[in-house]
Amino acid sequence: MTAVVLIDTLLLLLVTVTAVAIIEVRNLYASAMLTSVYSLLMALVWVNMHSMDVAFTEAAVGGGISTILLIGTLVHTAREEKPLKRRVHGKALALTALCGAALIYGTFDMPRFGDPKAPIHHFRVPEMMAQTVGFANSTAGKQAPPAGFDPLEYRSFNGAVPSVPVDPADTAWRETSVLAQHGIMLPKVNGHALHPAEPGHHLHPPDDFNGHVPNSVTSLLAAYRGYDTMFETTVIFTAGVSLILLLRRPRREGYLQRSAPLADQAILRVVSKMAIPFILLFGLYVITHGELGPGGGFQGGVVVACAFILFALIFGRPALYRVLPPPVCDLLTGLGVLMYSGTGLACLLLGGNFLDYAMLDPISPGDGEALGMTLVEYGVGITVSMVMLTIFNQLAEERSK
Amino acid sequence: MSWVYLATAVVLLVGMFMILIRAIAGPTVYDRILATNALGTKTIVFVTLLGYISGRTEFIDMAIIYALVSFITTIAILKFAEMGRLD
Amino acid sequence: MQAHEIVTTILLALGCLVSMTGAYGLLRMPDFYTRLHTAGKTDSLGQFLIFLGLVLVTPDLLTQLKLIAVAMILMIAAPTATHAITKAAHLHHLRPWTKGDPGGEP
Amino acid sequence: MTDVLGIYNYWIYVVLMMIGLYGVIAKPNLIKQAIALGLFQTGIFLYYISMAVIDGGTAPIWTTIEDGAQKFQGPYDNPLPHVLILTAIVVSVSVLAVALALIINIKRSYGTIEADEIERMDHEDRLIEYRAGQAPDAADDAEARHHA
Repeated sequence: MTAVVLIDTLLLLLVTVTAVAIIEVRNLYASAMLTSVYSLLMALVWVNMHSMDVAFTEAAVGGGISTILLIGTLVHTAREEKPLKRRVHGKALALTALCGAALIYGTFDMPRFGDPKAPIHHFRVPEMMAQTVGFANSTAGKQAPPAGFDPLEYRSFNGAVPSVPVDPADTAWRETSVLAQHGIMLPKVNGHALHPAEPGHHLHPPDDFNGHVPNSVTSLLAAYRGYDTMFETTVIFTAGVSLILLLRRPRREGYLQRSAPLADQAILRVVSKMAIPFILLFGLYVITHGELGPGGGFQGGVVVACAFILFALIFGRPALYRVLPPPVCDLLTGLGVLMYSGTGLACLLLGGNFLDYAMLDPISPGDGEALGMTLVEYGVGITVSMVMLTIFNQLAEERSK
Repeated sequence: MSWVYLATAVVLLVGMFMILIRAIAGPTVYDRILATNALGTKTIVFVTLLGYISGRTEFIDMAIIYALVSFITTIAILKFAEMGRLD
Repeated sequence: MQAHEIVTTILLALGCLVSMTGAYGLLRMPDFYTRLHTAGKTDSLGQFLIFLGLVLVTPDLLTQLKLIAVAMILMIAAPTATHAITKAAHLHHLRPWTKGDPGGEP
Repeated sequence: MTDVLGIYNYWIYVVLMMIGLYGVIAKPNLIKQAIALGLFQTGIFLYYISMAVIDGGTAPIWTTIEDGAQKFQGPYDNPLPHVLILTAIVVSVSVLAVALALIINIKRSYGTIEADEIERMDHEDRLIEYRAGQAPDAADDAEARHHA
């Protein structure tokens, strides 16, 4: 039993207990609090399974934003559930038990937890893991790996590929490389020093990322699933728009509302004043650092929104409106989506495909890739942060009758 | 060395379980808030330990996020308890 | 095991002990204020000990700085939150448990 | 034992999903239902992320030490499910936000957020309309429901 499995087993027990408590607690306020606990625990589960970006998002979104939103709703509704006549709903219990039994029966056919032979690890993903910036975009053979090309070799790369020469100036290896033998064109090397020990590095030119984006989650998010991510951003944008449509009042009313700031509590005020710039800076770091480490636009955007929400909590919403007026907020929401699609359009105009980032820098495709991904991440970050802030503002504005 | 981290993590998990019971049972709202806050701290330490168990120190970025976010959540929960509103 | 690893082990064990004391106190103490008393203090000390222990075994400076940053954030944020909770409870006239009150005996 | 631990994660995913489903069906409170939907989603997230794990794997982030060599040689966990779930989480909070906005609107117009009370009020409204001889469509509907 490995450490991962041991911790996983214990954590999931905690998670299940929390989930039951969330449903069964009658006080909705307690339920909202337990939701935040649940999200933190769930984030721990993700961390334990090495899914850092998901854990990042879950912690920021589940532990932060969604709890605040739930509480913001409780302000306008009741704190307590209506008492039920029967504590246990028999029919629902029977249905869920039946459904669950069927699903559990299905799990017996699943590959075991952590099984390296599971199909999911062998279809498509190895090629994507071996994906090399610049190279991927300038070859035609990327979609279908040629016969004899062993993606697993790149996946578990041990730094000892025989075809890589010791001398960086010697480029004769490119003629004998695996891909060249299969008729796939190799990109040009621009005189940079080679790093032979990089996985798959003997296949692509050196650049900012040493040939690949270190965080493969971000690279998949922005490149392989680029269209998808763009439309997910649009979904979030749509959520912001619908919140405005559902809840926004005439603007003057929002400005003139009285609020209940906590600013008279000296300790809270001082600590928040210290914390807010740090949170903003950290949010920007997370967005910018997305290609290199865990993080990215979604996570960083939520963190930035958290900073503004803290400001609104302590100093009142009118103060937030003085810092960031709602019209500016609305404009920025759209700007983020525009930035994303604009990057794609720029690639199109430069002669590549839509969202073909390598086109942004024709000399060193890897740098273009870095630029494109950063722009896209910023677009996502701006939209997410502003939409989260809009949602918070609208839920809070609702107070005025 | 890794068994030390693992043992620490398991002990912390037991502690988290105790706090969770308080968070679920807690007779007053404030007990629950307190337990949530304490769980947040334990979670942060736990994330860092997980980073050391698997040898990836990038996990610490996440601990920073947890620290900041759980602080904000606590403030929001408290403000609702105290004022009955969020803005 | 080298000397600094032994120190780390001791610090982690101490941190665990303190954290567990806090958790147990949170579970067993009779009322809110006493629970606050155990949980608030032990949380800060426990996390600080554990982070200190981890700093000693970390080879690279940036990670050490990040660890210290997390510890510092927690050292500031956790007491602030505890203070605010207490203040809110006090303002809402939550009465402390006194000897002889029913239901409080552990 | 290893067999049980091998599919333990999938069992928990089923349990979480079913807890969510139970909440959606059994609890009339709309906020509780929104939270329960969130639980249901988390169950699915757990399913995806569990599939991404490889024994002895590490986070799918390539780390290099200074001389350009790779620090982690072992297999990397599958990043594709992570990517799928990463966006799904953010979308789920958007869904939650829209649901909560709708709940607030419901509270504004009905004065309650309990699904059964809302249904009863709807029913009574339609009966009143039916008796007043207005809105024939709604009346038919109400009558049908009344007899059912």
